[in-house]
Amino acid sequence: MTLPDPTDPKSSHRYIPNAGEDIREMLDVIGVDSIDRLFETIPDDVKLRELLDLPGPWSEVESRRWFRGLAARNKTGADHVSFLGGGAYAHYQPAVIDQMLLRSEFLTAYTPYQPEVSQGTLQSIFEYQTHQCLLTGLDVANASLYDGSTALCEAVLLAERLVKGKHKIVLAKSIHPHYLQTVRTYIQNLGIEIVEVGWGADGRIDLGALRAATDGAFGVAVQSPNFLGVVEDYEAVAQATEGLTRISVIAEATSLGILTPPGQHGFDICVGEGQAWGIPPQFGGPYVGFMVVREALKRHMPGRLVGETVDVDGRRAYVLTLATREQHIRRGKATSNICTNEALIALAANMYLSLMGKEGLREVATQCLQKTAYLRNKLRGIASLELPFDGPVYNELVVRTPFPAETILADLEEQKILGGIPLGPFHDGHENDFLVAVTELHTKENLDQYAAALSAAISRERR
Amino acid sequence: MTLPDPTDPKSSHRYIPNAGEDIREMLDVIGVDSIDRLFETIPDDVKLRELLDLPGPWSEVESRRWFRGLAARNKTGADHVSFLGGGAYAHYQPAVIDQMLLRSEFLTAYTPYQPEVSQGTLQSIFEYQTHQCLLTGLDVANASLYDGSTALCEAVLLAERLVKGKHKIVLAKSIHPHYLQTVRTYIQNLGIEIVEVGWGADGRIDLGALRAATDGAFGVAVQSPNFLGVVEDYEAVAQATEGLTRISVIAEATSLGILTPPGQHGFDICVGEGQAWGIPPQFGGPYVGFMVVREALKRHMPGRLVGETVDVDGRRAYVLTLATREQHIRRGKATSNICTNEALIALAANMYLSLMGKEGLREVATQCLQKTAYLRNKLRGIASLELPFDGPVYNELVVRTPFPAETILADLEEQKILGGIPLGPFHDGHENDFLVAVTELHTKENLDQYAAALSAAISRERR
Amino acid sequence: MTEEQTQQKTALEPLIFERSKSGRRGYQLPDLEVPEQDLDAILPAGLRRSEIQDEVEVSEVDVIRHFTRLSKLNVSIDAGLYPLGSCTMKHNPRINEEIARTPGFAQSHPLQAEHQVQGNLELLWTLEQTLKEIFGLPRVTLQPVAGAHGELTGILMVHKALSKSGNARKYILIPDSAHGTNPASAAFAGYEIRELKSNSRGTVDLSTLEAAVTEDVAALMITVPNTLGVFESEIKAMADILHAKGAYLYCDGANLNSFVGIARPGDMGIDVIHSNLHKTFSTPHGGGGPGAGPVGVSESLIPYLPTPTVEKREDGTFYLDYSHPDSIGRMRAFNGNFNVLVRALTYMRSMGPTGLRRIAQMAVLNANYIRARLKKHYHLPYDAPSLHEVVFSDKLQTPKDVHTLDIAKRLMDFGFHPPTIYFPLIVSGALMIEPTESEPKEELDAFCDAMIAIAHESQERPELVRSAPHTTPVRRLDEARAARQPVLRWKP
Amino acid sequence: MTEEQTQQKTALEPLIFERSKSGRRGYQLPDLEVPEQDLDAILPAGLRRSEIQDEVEVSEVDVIRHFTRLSKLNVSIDAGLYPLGSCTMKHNPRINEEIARTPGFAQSHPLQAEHQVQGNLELLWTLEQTLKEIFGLPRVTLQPVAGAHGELTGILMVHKALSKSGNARKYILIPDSAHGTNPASAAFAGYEIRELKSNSRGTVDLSTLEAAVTEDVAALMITVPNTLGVFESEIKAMADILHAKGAYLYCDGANLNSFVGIARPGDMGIDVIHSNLHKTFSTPHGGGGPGAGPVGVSESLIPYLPTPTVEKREDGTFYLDYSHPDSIGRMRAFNGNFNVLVRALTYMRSMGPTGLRRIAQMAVLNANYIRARLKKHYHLPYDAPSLHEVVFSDKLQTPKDVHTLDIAKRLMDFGFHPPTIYFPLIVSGALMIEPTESEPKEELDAFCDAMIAIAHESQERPELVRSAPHTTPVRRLDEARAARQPVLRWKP
Ligand SMILES: Cc1ncc(COP(=O)(O)O)c(C=O)c1O
Ligand SMILES: Cc1ncc(COP(=O)(O)O)c(C=O)c1O
Repeated sequence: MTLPDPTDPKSSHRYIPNAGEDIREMLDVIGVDSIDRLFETIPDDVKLRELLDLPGPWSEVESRRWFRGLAARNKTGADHVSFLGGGAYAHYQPAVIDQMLLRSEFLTAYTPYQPEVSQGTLQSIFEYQTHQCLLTGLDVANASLYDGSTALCEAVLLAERLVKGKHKIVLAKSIHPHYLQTVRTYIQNLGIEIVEVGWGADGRIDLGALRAATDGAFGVAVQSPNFLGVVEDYEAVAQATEGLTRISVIAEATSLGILTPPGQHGFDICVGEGQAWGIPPQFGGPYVGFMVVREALKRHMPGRLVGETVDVDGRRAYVLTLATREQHIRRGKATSNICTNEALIALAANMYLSLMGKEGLREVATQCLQKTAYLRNKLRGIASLELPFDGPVYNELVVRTPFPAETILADLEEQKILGGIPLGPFHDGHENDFLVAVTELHTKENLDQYAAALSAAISRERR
Repeated sequence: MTLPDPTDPKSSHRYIPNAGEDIREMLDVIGVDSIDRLFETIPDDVKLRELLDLPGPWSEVESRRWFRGLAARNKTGADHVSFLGGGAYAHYQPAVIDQMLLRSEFLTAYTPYQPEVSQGTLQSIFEYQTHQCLLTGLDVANASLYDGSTALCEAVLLAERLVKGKHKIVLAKSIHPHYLQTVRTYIQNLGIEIVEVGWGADGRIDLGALRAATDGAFGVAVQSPNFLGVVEDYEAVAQATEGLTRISVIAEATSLGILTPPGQHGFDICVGEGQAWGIPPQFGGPYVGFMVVREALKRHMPGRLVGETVDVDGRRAYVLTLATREQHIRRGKATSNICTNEALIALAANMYLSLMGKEGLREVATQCLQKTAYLRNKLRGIASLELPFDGPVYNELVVRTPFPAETILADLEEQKILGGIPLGPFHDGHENDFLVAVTELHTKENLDQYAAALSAAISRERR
Repeated sequence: MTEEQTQQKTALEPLIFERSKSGRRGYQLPDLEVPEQDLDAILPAGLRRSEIQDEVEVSEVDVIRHFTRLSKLNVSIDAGLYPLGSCTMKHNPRINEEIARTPGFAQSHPLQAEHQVQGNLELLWTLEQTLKEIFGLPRVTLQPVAGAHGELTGILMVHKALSKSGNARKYILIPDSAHGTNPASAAFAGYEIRELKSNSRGTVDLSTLEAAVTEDVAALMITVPNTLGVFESEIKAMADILHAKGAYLYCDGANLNSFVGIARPGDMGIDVIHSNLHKTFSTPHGGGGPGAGPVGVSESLIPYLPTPTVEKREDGTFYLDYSHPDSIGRMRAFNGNFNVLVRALTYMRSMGPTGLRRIAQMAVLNANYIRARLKKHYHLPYDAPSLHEVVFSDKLQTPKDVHTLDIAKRLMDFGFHPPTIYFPLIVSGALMIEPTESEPKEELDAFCDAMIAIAHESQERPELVRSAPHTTPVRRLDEARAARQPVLRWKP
Repeated sequence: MTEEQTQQKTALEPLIFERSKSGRRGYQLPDLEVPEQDLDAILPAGLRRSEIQDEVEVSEVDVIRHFTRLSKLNVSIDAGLYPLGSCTMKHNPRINEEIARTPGFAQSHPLQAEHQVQGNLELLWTLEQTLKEIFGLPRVTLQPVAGAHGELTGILMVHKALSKSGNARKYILIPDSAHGTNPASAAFAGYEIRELKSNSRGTVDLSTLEAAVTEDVAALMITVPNTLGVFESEIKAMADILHAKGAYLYCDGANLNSFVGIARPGDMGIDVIHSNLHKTFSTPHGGGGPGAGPVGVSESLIPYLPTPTVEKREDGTFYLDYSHPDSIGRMRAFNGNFNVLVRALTYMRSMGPTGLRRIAQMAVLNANYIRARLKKHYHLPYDAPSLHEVVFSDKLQTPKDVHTLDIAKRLMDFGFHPPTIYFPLIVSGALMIEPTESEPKEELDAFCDAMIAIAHESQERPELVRSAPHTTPVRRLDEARAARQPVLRWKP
């Protein structure tokens, strides 16, 4: 195969404006006779003599065909009634948001390094930071982190930096298992020890074990609602962890609309996943991690912070600030290595929070609560079905049947229901359990059909 | 049912910002004590005492459910391979266009009455007018008309105004039947007589009959490619219609990429439907009608025209012009009653024409031509299948089998093929014929499967 | 312009044709795949064109940049108040755009078999039911694609109905305050126009009407409320006068936003009405269209509706009915602006009966608020109570040689789109302000503050107003030149 | 500011919280439908909050206006050149956005059973194959969601590999020209940093490296080409030096845009590389993210890849493989930034092998064109041939007390986003310009003209440059105040 001549009109590509004529003019100005000459610093022995062995170039028509073909092979919430949660929820997605995200000015701008021409992005981040504070009851929020799991990692590292000489962190075993795994990855070379504390019969953290574990620890993290769907008692946790830096983990952000904010109960850091604020599940990403801390911790914060200031004319304006915490200034000593974050998703979340507002956030949470309670009641009436944890739940609960979770779920799938997430792969001994999530999008009919289908599935297995 | 109190917070609606507090403040300024007082000029006896008997208000969630439910009940080109044409074609729709159309600045602006704050719309129309001229070989194009059918109506009326004392228009019977019907509606009270001229064995207009019909006529209109898919011979038509105002009708706009432009063959007016320029079929609308005329006719043009001028600083700018033709100035004597037109679709067409450009427009047309020729050859080999017209075609052709068109098409539908448009409802004696359209979107596999499915359908019927 | 700014990259954008460069490309098509045949064998050379001379060659980047930059030269409702009177520039909800793009709607073909498009037909049928309820009339055609198109449809029906009863008659009565499309449409339907003089309230006196309704009169075309925003309180009496003479009452429903859900045309004796769905029902204006102009009719006009109509069968399926022998015929190819209709029905459902009523209430409240705030500063030529819009004149400013056009242009410097100007024609130097219900009080206040500031400027610094706008991408245009030496296309 | 403009509506927008008014609402939810239970019975009062104090109450109109207006305060790649060096601000094709929104992708859940998401898994698998070919490396992990995240992943693998062979070692070598994330990531992976001095070409001398590579060194982290745009021509020799000592060669692939399709990291002896898909592969930056930072590795590091990996079975189905006992573990919940990966693969297919190569060719041509045009006007601190970006300094301007920051700000008055400034740190007053391949010559010329004009201004009217920008929505900010008295949220 010979390599194409870049000045040949057939080499033109729709994403690359300059073509034959331009190229010749530009080479003239540069004073070389071919583009190849510009690559002479790359040694010949590492240069490709052929084109890469890849398909394409495809037209949009061909791309649509292939990618839509793939998408059509998924079975998803788009064509099934889904009860999947576990850290990724299908909430109402207001139509405004996605169309506004397509605005060039948001979509195709970079990190707002130059505030004079980036006030749109900067002001939105400042507003987003404010929403986080109002929702969590804490004082200072950052612009975004990668996701909930890495936000927890950053929180653990932050907490460790606060206390000299202590290297033990206490983590609730009922934190999202992926979050726990990610923390283990992050800290593997940093000399931090993890102690996990399990749950009691109600599905809440075992307070006795928690208290015992605090000894020598610099911090503690609990998730609420936890991975079993159960709402923790922040006050009790706080009492059991006196003196530790307390981290609250939120994997279901809409719960902040009705659950008591961690900042009110002695928590120092709240981290979480903002996906529930109207972001599509999209197979796990992009999502948006958040972190909100007490005032005193603000200079320990990882990631970008936007602050208010004025311009030379005294006009209010916003700017990236406290940059000395960050990698581009502090390099090896930075509070985090994060640079690119999840700005566009944070913008989406800001729009969501603004549209829903004070009343809407509460109503979403209330609907989740009420619909889940309704389903919980329905399920209680099904023979051979058990709800192993009796603590209060928000919008998720664990269901247990006498049969492997996968068997029951396969049966539900035949009814076009994505019925839950098996717990077995995450927690030994829970092979017959699965996690069921309900949101405001479920109709009463959906819930009734779910209960009926589940009951039928169990009956079928019993036979 | 009692009528709701507008100041009640429960009456707030997401599309209507002002609520309780605002209302009270505003009523104060106005000096009345209730909104009802503002409606006193509407007599009580026509006022509703109840709410309208309608569903809603629905949330977006409920709207999505209901409307998507309806859309899912259609069988369309979205889930079938479609060979439907007849004035509405499924061409490649570049992804850029639809997303740009969502930009507020285009979507939510009005007609550009105030040029200083509407240069975006105005310049785009000016460019669109230019594309029309380049494509048709005529001199002056307008900003848009409702669609192809009403564009033809406007052309007939324009032509009639040009000639005193003649009231007969000659129309090819092979013009799109909906267009012919619409012309009959428009002219019903205007004393214009229509003479239709049929087609010959090749599917082209019967030139002898055409010549005979010109006597006493002020104008003539032919469509090419015509409704039978056949490309007319403009030169021959022009020779047969000496002295008449000649109107060319284009129902498949991409054909202008390869067919000889009407302006080069003595045509005075070219009207048509721009849907083929990347606009989705969307069940017939919105589309975009166009009209391009010779220089001499420009002051007879219906609709909006954008012209170039300068501002007080000498800067080039664009403005609606020659407004004395229009209804808001000329009222009962205007060249047309049109006001709202199809600006956003014309913008989409402008983007399409710009993206495709000189080469792309030709390549689209060439692909249509080649793929249609390929299918035509394939179909020729099918037993009991006839292609009744042997004139040259662009991207559509009539297929005849020994069986009612609907029977064959029903069979194809089972193979997930929308196989064509029955001609019977439009032209007596053509009950076994249907019209098949091919575009650049069809793959060779689509065409091969179509031929095979058609052959199989005929065989099945023979049994 | 200051020194700092002279250096700025010019805000205006070259024409796309001026961006063209040989060899650039903005597209790629799928592979041809089929064996390529000799073109001459498929299409004789005489039928083929040579290259499309002067057409553009630009990349996708060039195109997206070009249209992004062009867009920035427009103002829009999403960015602020756009108080064009008679145009009902209201919020355009994004859900409507989303629903219209559902592939099952967007990719459905207008000539598909009925059984394949039951979803579309049910939607059309449902929209007709909804409009029937809103109008209080027994049938509605969805074919017309704009207000003017609806007017033509309506008057053609009147003509046909009268013809059927033996005499199509000669005249349509139209008040002098009417929109230009009214007389134009009536003329295209085959009628002559007789203009009715408005009274001092801006409305039509019963006596004027009575005198005008001869046996030759086919109909009165009247806008309710009229273009001053004033409701014709005697509308029922007008209907009676017309009906008594065998004439029809046509209502231009462009101003339905002021009374939707409050009162119904059918209850007023109106025989025909069009509604601009791109006004009252919020389908976006798109810089001048598309729109939709459904027409509702009273019992007596039903036989003349355009064909086909959408009907529901006993078994719940839907079909297109062509069997209306007295129909005026087809108004347009295919099924009207279907995907505009989808948006409108989405909007109607989002509003519901409470929301529809609230539209009118709040639109009228907003307009009266502006009226109250500005009436000390601008002349109110007709002081009858108005509904959803208010019309001022430049009478208080003309002594300083400041005119409506100047006020309009100066508003742009304050960041607002101007109102409709010089319409209705019965007001000299009209400033026609329609805020709609979707404006928050703060925006109305900012607008009123700007108007008041301009009123002051007109007295104190009239030259500042006369030379406006100062801050727009281009300043005042030489419109005369555009019309005198028309340049209507780019040439190389 | 001139008199005409003082009247203009202020361009800046209040905070959304300042738009809040009691009773306004921007949402509607579907009906609850289920019987409402007493809240206390479901969730004890002690676990419930009272109202979310100070949260907003605004309508949908308020929201769309607010964000539309905010957006207008940003510049963006769709509107013009955005030559931020090291950021690869290239055209973001719209088809990528469309494909990513396909419901089957967007609504797929990260914890679905494998058989339900075969389409997604095939996509991930295919992207890995594609990146393998581009990198010339045998495996790639798609989990990292940004460049820095990829760096951490890569260095953790190095650490694990070395630990397995008995000694994790202590140091990572990093040239002084490197991006700040390199040392930060290395530190988070448990290493100390040793900085390598660049030579006069801006690259690393083999002798410097040789001297630095002790038995305690785990890896060299190097950017190829480096942050000056200069290719490390001796990269293979560097690899040999490192490998001879049992150390690894990590490549920061942020600058892959300059050699994609021209040469492959794997062929250069590189052991680990991340690629910022939001740079080379055009997924939009979105004002600071999301991104994706896949990491390719050589054979010896495969056992340490994050879990799960995506694997293909004999029968053509795909699965997630958790059985990697030596894996460093999971880098993030779920499957990485899946919908960023969808965009990137769409882009790779749109480019194809010819297009991918053309990216590098044209990016390098564009950068060298700028270099050629500006080198007489700005100081070029390192004159070694550069590839896709060029770094100037303010040395010729500082005598007039005009600094890089001033030049950057003044560019805004010409309508351009400034280049990256004050990076790399080895150049004092750096102006780092990366145009990318998607800029047309006209735009480059306009940019160069502006830069040259500023060079002239700096000599003749330095105060004009020092006080820039003059035409932006806000002017120069008091950044010190922001840091000294941080206001990081709105308060009522
Ligand atoms: C009062 C009135 N009537 C009729 C029309 C014409 O409607 P359309 O523009 O939809 O054709 C308008 C539109 O501006 C109008 O304001
Ligand atoms: C050279 C270089 N390395 C690393 C990074 C960090 O990548 P990311 O922002 O994707 O985390 C950047 C981004 O700016 C960069 O330019």
